[in-house]
Amino acid sequence: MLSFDFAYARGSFHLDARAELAGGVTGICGPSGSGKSTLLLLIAGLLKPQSGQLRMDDEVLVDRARRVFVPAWQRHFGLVFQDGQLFPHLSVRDNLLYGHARLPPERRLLTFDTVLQLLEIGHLLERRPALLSGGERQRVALGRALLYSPRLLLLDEPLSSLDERLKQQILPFLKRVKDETRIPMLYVTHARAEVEFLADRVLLMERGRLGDETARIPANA
Amino acid sequence: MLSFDFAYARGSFHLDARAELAGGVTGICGPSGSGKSTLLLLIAGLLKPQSGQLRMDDEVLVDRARRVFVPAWQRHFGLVFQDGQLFPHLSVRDNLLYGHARLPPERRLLTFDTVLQLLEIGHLLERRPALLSGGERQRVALGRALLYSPRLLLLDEPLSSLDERLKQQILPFLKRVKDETRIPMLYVTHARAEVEFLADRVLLMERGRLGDETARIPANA
Amino acid sequence: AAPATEQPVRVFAAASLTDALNEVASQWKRAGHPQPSLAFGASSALAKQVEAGAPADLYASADLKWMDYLDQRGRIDSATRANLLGNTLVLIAPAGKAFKARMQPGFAIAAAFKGKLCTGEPGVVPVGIYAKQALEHLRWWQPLQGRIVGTDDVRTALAFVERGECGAGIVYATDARISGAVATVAAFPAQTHAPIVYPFALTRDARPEAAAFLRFLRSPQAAAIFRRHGFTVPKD
Amino acid sequence: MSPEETQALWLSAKVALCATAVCLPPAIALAWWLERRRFPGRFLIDALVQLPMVLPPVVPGYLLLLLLGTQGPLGRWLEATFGIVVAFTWKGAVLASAVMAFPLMVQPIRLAFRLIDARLEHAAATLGARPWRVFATITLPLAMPGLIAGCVLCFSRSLGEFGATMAFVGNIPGETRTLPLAIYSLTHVPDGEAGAMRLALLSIALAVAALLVSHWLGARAERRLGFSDHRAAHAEL
Amino acid sequence: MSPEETQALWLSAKVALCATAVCLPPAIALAWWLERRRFPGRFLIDALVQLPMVLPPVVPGYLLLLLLGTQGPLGRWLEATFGIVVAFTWKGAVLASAVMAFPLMVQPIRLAFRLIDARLEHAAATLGARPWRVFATITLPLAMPGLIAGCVLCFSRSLGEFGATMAFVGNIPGETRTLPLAIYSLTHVPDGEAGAMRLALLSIALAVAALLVSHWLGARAERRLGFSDHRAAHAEL
Ligand SMILES: Nc1ncnc2c1ncn2[C@@H]1O[C@H](COP(=O)(O)OP(=O)(O)OP(=O)(O)O)[C@@H](O)[C@H]1O
Ligand SMILES: Nc1ncnc2c1ncn2[C@@H]1O[C@H](COP(=O)(O)OP(=O)(O)OP(=O)(O)O)[C@@H](O)[C@H]1O
Ligand code: MOO
Ligand SMILES: [Mg+2]
Ligand SMILES: [Mg+2]
Repeated sequence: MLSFDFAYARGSFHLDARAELAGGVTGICGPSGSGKSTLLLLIAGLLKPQSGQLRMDDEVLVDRARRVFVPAWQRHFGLVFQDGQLFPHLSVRDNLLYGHARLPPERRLLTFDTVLQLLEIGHLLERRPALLSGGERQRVALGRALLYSPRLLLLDEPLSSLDERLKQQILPFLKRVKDETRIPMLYVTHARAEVEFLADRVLLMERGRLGDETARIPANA
Repeated sequence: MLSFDFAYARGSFHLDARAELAGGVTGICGPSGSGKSTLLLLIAGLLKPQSGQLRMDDEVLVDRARRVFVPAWQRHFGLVFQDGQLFPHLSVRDNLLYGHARLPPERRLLTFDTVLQLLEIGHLLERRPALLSGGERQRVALGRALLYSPRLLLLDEPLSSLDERLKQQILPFLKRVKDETRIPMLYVTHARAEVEFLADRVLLMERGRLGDETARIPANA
Repeated sequence: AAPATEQPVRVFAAASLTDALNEVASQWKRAGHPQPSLAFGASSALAKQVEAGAPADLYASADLKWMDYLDQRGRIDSATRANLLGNTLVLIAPAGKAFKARMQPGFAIAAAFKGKLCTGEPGVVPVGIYAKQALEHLRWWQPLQGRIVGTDDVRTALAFVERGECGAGIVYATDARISGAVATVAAFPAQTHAPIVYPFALTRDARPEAAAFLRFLRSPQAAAIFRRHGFTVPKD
Repeated sequence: MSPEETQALWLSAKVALCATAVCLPPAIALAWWLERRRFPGRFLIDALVQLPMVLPPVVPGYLLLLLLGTQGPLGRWLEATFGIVVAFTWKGAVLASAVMAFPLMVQPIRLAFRLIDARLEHAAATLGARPWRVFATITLPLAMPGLIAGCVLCFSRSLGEFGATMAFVGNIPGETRTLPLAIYSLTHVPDGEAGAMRLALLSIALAVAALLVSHWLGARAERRLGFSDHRAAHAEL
Repeated sequence: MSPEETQALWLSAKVALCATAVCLPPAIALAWWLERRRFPGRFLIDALVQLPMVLPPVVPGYLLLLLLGTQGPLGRWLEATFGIVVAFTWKGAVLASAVMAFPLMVQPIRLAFRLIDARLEHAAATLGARPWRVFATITLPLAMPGLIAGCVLCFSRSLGEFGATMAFVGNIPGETRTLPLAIYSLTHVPDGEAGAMRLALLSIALAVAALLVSHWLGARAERRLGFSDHRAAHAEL
């Protein structure tokens, strides 16, 4: 599935990560500032590693030695940013549909209504992002990435601002997404419980280094 | 201490809150979109209630009937925004010192070094906010408000993006702040554990209404 | 108090006098006087500035109207007013594209050249006023309707002809002489338009030095310079 | 209003509007290029754009004449290839205005591009939007206030443009005599002041109308962009 | 370079610099006022600011002459009260340039103020910063790219200003004959083209120098404001 081995430096921060991931959900944990978000940006194609490669299945997405760099918009990976990054000039509806609307119908893995319902954002559709609460914003960002039906979903602390009830509702939904659509996910979180519920394995990030798999969790934990 | 009874409406959302709070830490919990952040903004003076009053000790800060509205900068309340709101053009150091530097020394309840050390942000001082990780940003925002030594501290999910280790370090620090400086706090969070550790009481916010106190937790829980 | 050293004379003069007055001024300087300060512009703008109290000792207009304007408002010393110079109106063409023209009514001017005819805005800018009078007098105005391009001063008209943008132009003889890129087709006979005169006068607040300079402008030495630049110098 | 005045009014409106329309696409392209791409010679292009502003308007006007007059190389080519004659026509007046006003349009658009949070563009890329779609759906709408400010400056400058127009296309009633040229003519006549004043008032009325439109567009854009939301979401203080 | 050319060059530099300096404080104040306050008559003020642009430059020039000439009401008052004479002095040239360039400075500053996230200003207020401190430490620094763009436009426009200067203070050597006026004078002498070209090149050199300074300031501001950080923090793509 996804495999990478690359290095990236920014100022005094050095990231050096290598992994080969099978499908399913890979949890990524690690202290604040260890490089988790940076790793997701590198995979998404928003940062360019200084050296190394990135491959998805048989497709080479990055190979600095051979000057290959597939840009973000061609990778068809979905990314849920830590801080949402909703488009301020578009309504919640248009934010949600931004990636979805352009997909050929047969590539859409989720319907608009399912996502609305499970994330409880149906009443916000005509609203602008500036008028949303923190948790609402986070749900819209998650919905936007899900509706894009990506072939890999990168999630950066997607539930951090949500209350328990919503978490308990969205986590099973993500699990369903994982089981039904088989979209592989990289899931960054600080919450042990989320990882334990959702992830097939957990990688530990520490000072820019991705540790070996620390735990293999049975799929139905 | 702090008492308020006011109403505020924005679009279809109506907030109607009444409470009299003693000192110490008051936890505020409630579902996403229930109005917790809005309540903090109203208390901070960044939103104007449509009617009602707000009082701190004997000082009337808002009384719409008598056209009293003390602006935010005169209230000396500290606010940690849900999304940080660090000043992008100032270094971390200047962000931290923004409120602190202007205080007469005798009103400073915490030293710069203490805060740096406990939030583990000493190595970031010369950095710009754009180059910080999510958790680093959150810690700087918290430090900035703490260093302002406010007479009331309003915290909007201040630890949501932090890993367990940091949480376990910062929570006791906040408790020390509470015990030593006696700064009263309003603490919005989704994490039961945080509330249980820190708060003297918990208020429940639901659909814009602040419930009665739901629990009185012994100070040393 | 005794007058200090001689002050430079301040002259506000029509732009078409630029070259000639510059030369007269250097002569004046060579005669041991301070270099006069020469400010050039459109006669209209200068008149309004003098009216508004501009630091000018001497005003030289390209037409009578604006001198009258100041005279009526008491801004000039009427006693010193004199039409020092005259000019001739000429028909020009781009160099190498000169055509023949008989300067009399009945000549088929419309067929004589191709393209537009440029001059100062007819009836408004001084040169355009004279041009319109002349064209009407020669009954060329009607046949040229729609082909006349007005400009805000003679120089723009000249530039249009120089560049070959206009097949013909009407400017002053002095302007035609400045440019190597135009050919003079013919001069308009004097009776086809009002006399082209340049009135000079001291302003009401003129410094004493200015009178001497004005006298110098009327000297044979200055007259020679003016003539060399194509002006006519009428005998008083 | 006399027929000449009406004529000058409509001509001015047409010329200023066309100049704004002509400037907008290249201004957007250039602003984007200067702002988002680092390339050698960037500074030179930047300086070149600014050029018509720093010279007295007759100079660019004269250069246009050399280049685009019926005898100019570009002018001949235009006429031979497309049958378009700009010399001494209102199209030339549009061109003169456009050249003079172009730098005024580029600057605010650049500024807006600079102030947009690039991360939003990146977010769009992660949703499969190719560069041109990112530009059309994210960058351009977010830069709308800059576009409007640029258009306002460009339109106003075009309305007032005098020197370059005069030098390039002259003062031909009904063809190139815009309000400024008509006003200038009147300053040459001793009692022209009243007429000049009337024309100046017409210019002002035209500008005010344009400003009203821009305000309306601006308010719409603000609403669409949620600037007002931000303000609303935090305090009237 | 002839002494006259040097004189015109320095005069132009002085006038454009002073005009920019004179415009900056009121432009900032007005931009803030128009952008951040809703008051009746706001639209009127907005239109008034735009006014000098939409008229041919002679008109504002003449109005200045009427108002500030030695005989004008304001001119007399200025002279009586402060002993300042602007009519037919370089100070008047500064004024003429400032009036013409003022709208160009206001627009980009307004734009920058509009695009600033108001929540940052509110965050500063919750840290005890009173309004003027918020303005000085948050609003103004964040608006720096707008200030720079405004100054560039203002300086360039002042360098090229011809019509209003000519009408207000005339073409007096050494006092008000800036580069554009000197160029005008040269168009009236035989073989003046070469000289005009030299002066035009001097104008351009001056503008390029100003642009270099603005680029340097802009780069500094970008670094300080962390725009480049944003770009760096997400991808060179
Ligand atoms: N220009 C720079 N110089 C030095 N360090 C930098 C620079 N830019 C970013 N960093 C550092 O890179 C590290 C990785 O940041 P990243 O956002 O990937 O962390 P993270 O693991 O997502 O943390 P969090 O859990 O707090 O979101 C941080 O420590 C950050 O301070
Ligand atoms: N203009 C508006 N019209 C209608 N509702 C609005 C408007 N602006 C904000 N709201 C709503 O106000 C509610 C309160 O928002 P607030 O940010 O206070 O919630 P919160 O309790 O902090 O939620 P979270 O835990 O998700 O941060 C939200 O439901 C939001 O959608
Ligand atoms: O006033 Mo003039 O002499 O036509 O330029
Ligand atoms: Mg992160
Ligand atoms: Mg909230």
